[in-house]
Amino acid sequence: MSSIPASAFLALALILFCIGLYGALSKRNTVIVLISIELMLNAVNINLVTFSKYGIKPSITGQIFALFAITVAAAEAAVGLAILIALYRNRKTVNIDEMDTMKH
Amino acid sequence: MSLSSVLSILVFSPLLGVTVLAFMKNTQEKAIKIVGLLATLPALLLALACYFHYQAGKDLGDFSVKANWINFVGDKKYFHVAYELGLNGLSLIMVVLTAIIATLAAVASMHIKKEWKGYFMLFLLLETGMLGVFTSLNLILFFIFFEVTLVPMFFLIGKWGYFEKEKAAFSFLIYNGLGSAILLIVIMVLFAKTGTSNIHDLQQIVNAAKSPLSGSVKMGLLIALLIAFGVKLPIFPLHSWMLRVHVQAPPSIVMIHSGILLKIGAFGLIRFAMGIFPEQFKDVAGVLAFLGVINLLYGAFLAFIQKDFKMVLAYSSISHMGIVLIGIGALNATGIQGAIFQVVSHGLISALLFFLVGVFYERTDTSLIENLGGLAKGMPLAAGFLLAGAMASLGLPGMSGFVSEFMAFLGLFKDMPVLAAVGTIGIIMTAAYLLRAVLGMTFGQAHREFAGTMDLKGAEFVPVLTLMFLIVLIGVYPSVLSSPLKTALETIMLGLGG
Amino acid sequence: MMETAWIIPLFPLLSFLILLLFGRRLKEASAFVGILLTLASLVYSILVLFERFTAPTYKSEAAWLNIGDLHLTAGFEVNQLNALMLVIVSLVSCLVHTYSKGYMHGDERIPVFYAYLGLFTFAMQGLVLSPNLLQTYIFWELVGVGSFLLIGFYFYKEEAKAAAKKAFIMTRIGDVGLLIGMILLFWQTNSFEYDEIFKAVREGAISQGWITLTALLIFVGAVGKSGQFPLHTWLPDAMEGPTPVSALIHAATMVAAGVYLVAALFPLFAASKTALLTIAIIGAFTAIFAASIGLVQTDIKRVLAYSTVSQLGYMMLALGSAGYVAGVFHLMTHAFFKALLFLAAGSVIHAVHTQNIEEMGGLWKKLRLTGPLFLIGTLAISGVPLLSGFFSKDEILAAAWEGGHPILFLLAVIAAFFTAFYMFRLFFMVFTGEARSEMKHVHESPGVMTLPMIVLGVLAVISGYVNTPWFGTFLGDWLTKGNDSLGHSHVEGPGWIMIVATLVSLAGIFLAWLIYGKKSLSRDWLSGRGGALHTILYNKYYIDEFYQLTIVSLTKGMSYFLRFIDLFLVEGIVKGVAGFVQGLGKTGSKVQNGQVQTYGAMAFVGLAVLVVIFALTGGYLK
Amino acid sequence: MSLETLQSFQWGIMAPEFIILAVAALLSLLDLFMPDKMDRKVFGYVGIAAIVAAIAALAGMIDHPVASILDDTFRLDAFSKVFKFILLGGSALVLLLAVSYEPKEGMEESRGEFYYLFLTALLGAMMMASSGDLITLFVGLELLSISSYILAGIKKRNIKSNESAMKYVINGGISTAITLFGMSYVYGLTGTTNLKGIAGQLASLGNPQYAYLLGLAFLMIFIGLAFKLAAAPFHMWAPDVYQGAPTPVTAFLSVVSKSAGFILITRVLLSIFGVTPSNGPGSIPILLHMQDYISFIAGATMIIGNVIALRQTNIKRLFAYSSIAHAGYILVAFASLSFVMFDAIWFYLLAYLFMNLGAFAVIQLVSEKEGSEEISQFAGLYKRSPWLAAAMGILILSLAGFPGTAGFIGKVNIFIGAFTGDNPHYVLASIMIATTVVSYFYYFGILTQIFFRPAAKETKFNIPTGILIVLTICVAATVILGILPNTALDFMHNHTNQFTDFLQ
Repeated sequence: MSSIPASAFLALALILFCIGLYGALSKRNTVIVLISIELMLNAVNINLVTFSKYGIKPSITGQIFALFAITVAAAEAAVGLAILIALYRNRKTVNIDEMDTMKH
Repeated sequence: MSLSSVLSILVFSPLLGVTVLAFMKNTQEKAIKIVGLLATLPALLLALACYFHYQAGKDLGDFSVKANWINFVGDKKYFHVAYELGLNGLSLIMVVLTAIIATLAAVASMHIKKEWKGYFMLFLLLETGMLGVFTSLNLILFFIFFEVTLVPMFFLIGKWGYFEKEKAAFSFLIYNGLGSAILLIVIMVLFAKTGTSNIHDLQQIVNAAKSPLSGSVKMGLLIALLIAFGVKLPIFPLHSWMLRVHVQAPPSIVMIHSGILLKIGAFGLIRFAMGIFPEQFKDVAGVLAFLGVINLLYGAFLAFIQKDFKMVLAYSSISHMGIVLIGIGALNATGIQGAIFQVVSHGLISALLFFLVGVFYERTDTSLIENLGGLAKGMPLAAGFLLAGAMASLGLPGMSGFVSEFMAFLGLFKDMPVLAAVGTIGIIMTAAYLLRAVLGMTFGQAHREFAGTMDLKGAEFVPVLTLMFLIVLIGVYPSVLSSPLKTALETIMLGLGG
Repeated sequence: MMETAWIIPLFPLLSFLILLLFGRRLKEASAFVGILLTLASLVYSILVLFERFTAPTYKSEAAWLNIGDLHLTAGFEVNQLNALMLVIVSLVSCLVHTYSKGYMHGDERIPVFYAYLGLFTFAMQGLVLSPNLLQTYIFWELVGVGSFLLIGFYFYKEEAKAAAKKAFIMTRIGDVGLLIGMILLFWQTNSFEYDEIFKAVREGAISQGWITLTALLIFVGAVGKSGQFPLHTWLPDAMEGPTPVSALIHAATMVAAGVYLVAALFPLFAASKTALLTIAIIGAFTAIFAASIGLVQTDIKRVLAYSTVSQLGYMMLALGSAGYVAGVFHLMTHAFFKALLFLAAGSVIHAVHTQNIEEMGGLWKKLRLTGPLFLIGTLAISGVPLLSGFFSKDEILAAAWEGGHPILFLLAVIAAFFTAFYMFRLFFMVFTGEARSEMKHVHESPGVMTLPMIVLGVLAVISGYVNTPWFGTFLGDWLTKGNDSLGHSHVEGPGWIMIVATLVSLAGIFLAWLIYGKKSLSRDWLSGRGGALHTILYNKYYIDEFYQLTIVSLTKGMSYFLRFIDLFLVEGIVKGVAGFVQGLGKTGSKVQNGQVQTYGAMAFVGLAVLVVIFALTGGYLK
Repeated sequence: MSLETLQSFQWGIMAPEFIILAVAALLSLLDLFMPDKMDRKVFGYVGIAAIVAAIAALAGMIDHPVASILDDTFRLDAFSKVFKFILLGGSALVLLLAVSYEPKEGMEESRGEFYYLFLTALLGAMMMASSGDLITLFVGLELLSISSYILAGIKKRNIKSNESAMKYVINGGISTAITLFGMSYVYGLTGTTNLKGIAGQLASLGNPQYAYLLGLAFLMIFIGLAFKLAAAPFHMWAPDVYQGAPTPVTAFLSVVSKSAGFILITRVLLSIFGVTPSNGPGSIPILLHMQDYISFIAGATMIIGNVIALRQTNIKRLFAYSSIAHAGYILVAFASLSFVMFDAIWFYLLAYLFMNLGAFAVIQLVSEKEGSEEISQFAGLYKRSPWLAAAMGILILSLAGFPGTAGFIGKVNIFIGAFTGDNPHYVLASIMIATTVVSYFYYFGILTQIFFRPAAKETKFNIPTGILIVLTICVAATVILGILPNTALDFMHNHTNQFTDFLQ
């Protein structure tokens, strides 16, 4: 009964993913980079939920998968921030482009 | 001791020495040297025993041993690698040569100045590798031993060599690494396609009516083989590594290197390239002969202007390996036998010459021709042997060099007289550069500072006399080599359909 | 006897080995070892010769080297030529051994010297006995080494060193020709055996072209050994060796080996007109060419050396004009009188310690024995009637005339004139005229030296009579018996040839006497006439310089060119590859700039690229 | 899901996982309640004990028929069994290293975590090995990743450690996202996350259009997972992280985590794309079509790894690149998709486990003693401690793939795979062999330092027990696997039955 086609959701997800990717690869502030990664993961979630409703064989599994994804994402973000804090203690900066003591 | 275990003992007996040495102090110089020398003897004795066993008309098959070793795939039909050693006329000769030269090189190693323990451990490991190369009956085993020779050489050059030792060691490693890498690919393709690596089976399968390999693939593999062994031999232009090795490595190691290691290339060409791909080999034989002539002349001309006697010998090795190629390229019994003779003869001669280089270097700390000169005054015996060695090397009748050279050319003249005629220039050049170098070192006015130099002494006579004796023996009575070769040669010719 | 002729070479070989092993202890005594053993082989060979007069050719062989189904044999053969040569070699060798006892007295390397002599004698006798080309070649090389070692005996002298090297390499050039020739012949006839080869030639199994080619190649070998033009330059230099050596190797035996080879293979050569003609021309040219150089040399041994070259040319000319007997005959007589001359010269040098004839003179009274002996030799070589040289040279001239080469005949005659002239120039300058002041204490050589000279002197006189137009041609008949392919035993040339020959030589002697003996003509009468000519002759036509300029520098140039390739091309490629890999690494590690976002970007780019390829290739790479 | 069903499951087959889980949880609690001054080393030993127990449990079920519980989310088949041995063995050795790891500064108050996080990471890897469902697979992957993030940054006070952890997290996050995105499409096309279910669905997939989408999904998943293998193009994090992380962690990443990555890739790609027709039923599977992409990645990985390694002066960085290269080699085995693929991958991972861990043991020892990770620190090791030098020599020769060592047999296995089949991978094999020769340069460079160069100082080494044990095991195993490889090969052949149950 919904009038919005699945493709729209998929497109949205794709766009969201790309935005996330762009952010992750371009922002200086590490926090924002981490958030961008969250964006990418959420794009995945949108995909999963969409498929679980409008997929070729709709099933609930997709939503479960999404739940798992969210949880894991949260954990990942937490760890990421923790490490960032540790780093900030030593370096007094959150700029990702200053983390280049190791190279080549 | 049953005959089938002989080869295993023969090949691995040097490792016994390694284990003994492992528990010795590096400071006990004398003891270490003696152990190192003794450890080469069992192999020598067994090798000679095998030789006489065969000469007595018995069968070499008695020695072959086979045991299941690796099977790469679960099912028991394909992809086995058996531990199988065996001898035929050709490999028998190579084994004897190896054992002899190894022992003599061990004697020559008395000149080594430091780190005797490590030196002899590597030295013996090297010997095992070489013996294994010549006795192994399947390609993977062959390859394993082949690589085993690589590592000890790297260290022996890099640690006990002269000024540019590390550079030499690396160029040795990389060139030969590349060569063996190519070899490995060939072996693996054969193994994967046929499911076996046993040389005999391969000959059957590859040349069977419906062979698993297409003609073009065979040709490709053959060319790869030629390159792989061409590095070892070495064939121009793959030779620059061995120049460095000849100059930088300690003489005792160069005895082994130019005496045996280079010969693995020739051995491989005859045993594998010719043995497994006879049809394709016929097509490239001409090219080989041509390359041989190039090697011969190239080496000769360059040897003519070298200042360092070691360099002269290095280039002369290239030149003489050219004769091996010529013989192989002739592709008839005469040529191939000539090639094999040349392999042995050059092995002995270059061992002798490099031993003498070592002797001279030990006394005078130089091998530059113009720094020496007039040595015949101070050390007539050494000078005399040097001259004799040079004569042998330039193919003087009555010495081994002549027989091999003669046969190789005799073979080549049959089908490619023009090419052969060009090649004969090499014979003249050889005389020219060797006399230039040797007379330059020994004749002429004696240098003051070498007035009191000591002539050959004690143990130094052992290698010189042994080698000289063998050189003359082969030159006067070539049957010592040709009779064991007979069957092996017939087999090869049969494969070539000739 | 003949069945065991193979023992003959073993005597000298034995002496070689003994002296090699124990020489250091034997010291001077080693001379006796050498002399006795060579004497033994001399006796043995004389016995063999006598037996051969009656018995037929004997040959026996055994397998030496088996290659697949090829069986190369080694053995020995006693035919007329072999037997004769055997005696010549053994005799001269024995005499030289004896002579050296005196000549080398006091040299602490006597054992080495005699060892070398033994080695050479062994090789030479082996060469003579060889029944096949391969074996011939083997000993051919060995005699070369013997000569090399003896030339370089005074190894500390730069000249000796150079001469030895030169001798070895130049002869080797010839040897390679021989090698190619015999191998080609082998693949034509499938055998190295002389008999087989001759059989093939007789039955026409080989095409004419092949015969000519192989014959000429083999002749190249002869040219090298016998010092024929253009490979003659080593022979004069070889005089750096001790004089007895020059007598043995570079006059009597080894240098004659080339002639011997051609004689031994005569049926082959005879089958090709071209080959014969070439030989004749080379021979004749060499004869006159060398003789002309000999006119002006001032080193006694060099004069003799050039005369040797020229005489060898004669022999070649003889063989080339089908005068088989003449060639061999002259080979024999020459062996005797030239050996005599060298030994005499040695005795002179031994007495005055110089080789420069300008510094000699008036030795006739001092050297009571050497003088007359030298004169005998000189007369013999000049072809004065009734001495050996006269008959053999006459044979050659006759052969040349009969062979139908008037020009070559003319050359030969002129050469004869030259020979007579320079030989007597030598004689007069050394023995007549006033004695040099610094030669007060000159004395005759000891008996051990003069005895061999006397023997040779006798032979130089009488050895001609074995083959004369007047008393019969024993030698010829015997040599050619049962082998028609060797031509007639004696070429019956027109009578005037003998007259001409005689007159010419007498004229030469007379001129020499006018200039150097009676001094009625000034010394530089010749050089004054053609100064340029004189310098050219004196510098041996600048042949050496020419070779130096062309061949040697060419070789050097080639070598340096190749070294350039070695250094820059071969090494360059290697360096290039290595550099490429290194560069790859450099750029790679540049990209690794420590910026985590770059890393992510790279990953994304990688993904993008793959996806793009995927999309472009319509889904699947195939 | 009622209680009966729960009980009906044969939980026994999860015994190894349970053991690890239990011990990990136990240690974490202990760490909380134990007084700070108490040494946490004991945790390490407990952990090792747990792993040994797990191995025993696993060995007990070695011939257990294929089974799966929790609606096929967890399966125990030959594949999971043999590969779990590698994971467990590797972790055990790593823990041994960790026990004797005494950094100068950085991780005073975090010893506890240091041990039990290894266990959780291991647990994640094991779950991946035997998960039959995308969800469990994903969770396992994340459990491994997140634990390793923390481990990489465990030296809180050390800037390099922090930085490496940070880089690891960010790259890891991106890769996870990409992988998931690919997975989401797979789910979308099949409506299930169960691998077998997916395979079943896709087999009957008619519309080529979908196959196209699947291709994209394949690429995303593959690239995403390339991160774990440190394969191009997702390799660049590796050098930095390896350099910054504590040495035992580096060892863990380069061995266990990498193995997990290969397990994952094989599992997912093979079961999903191995049987899916590329277009229309009956056509050849997508995987075969994508072979060339895999080969491409493999080639790139080998070249990049070996070539850049030439320029390294920091030993850990060098080994990072070398491990990239080795990932490339193993990818060759995967790319050739031959009938010996599993054998080749398994054996190579096994060999790599020993030779690499052994090498890291030496590295840890030397770099700690000298307080520097420069290669030049190895100069004269031969003089200072001959046995240590000899051991390192053997291990490095094995890494370089010389005969007589495990590395060679591993390579041979890979070559057999590459050359059998209808389209032999000549090019790929040639690249592999050529880059191997390139690798001689840096491997023998180390040997040059050890054996040829004079030592800066003559002080001898006192080797801690942990490291000694690791070294002995590794060297022994390397040599034995090199000379008698059938000790391992037969074990696999006898208990895996050619991995026929992989898809059942």
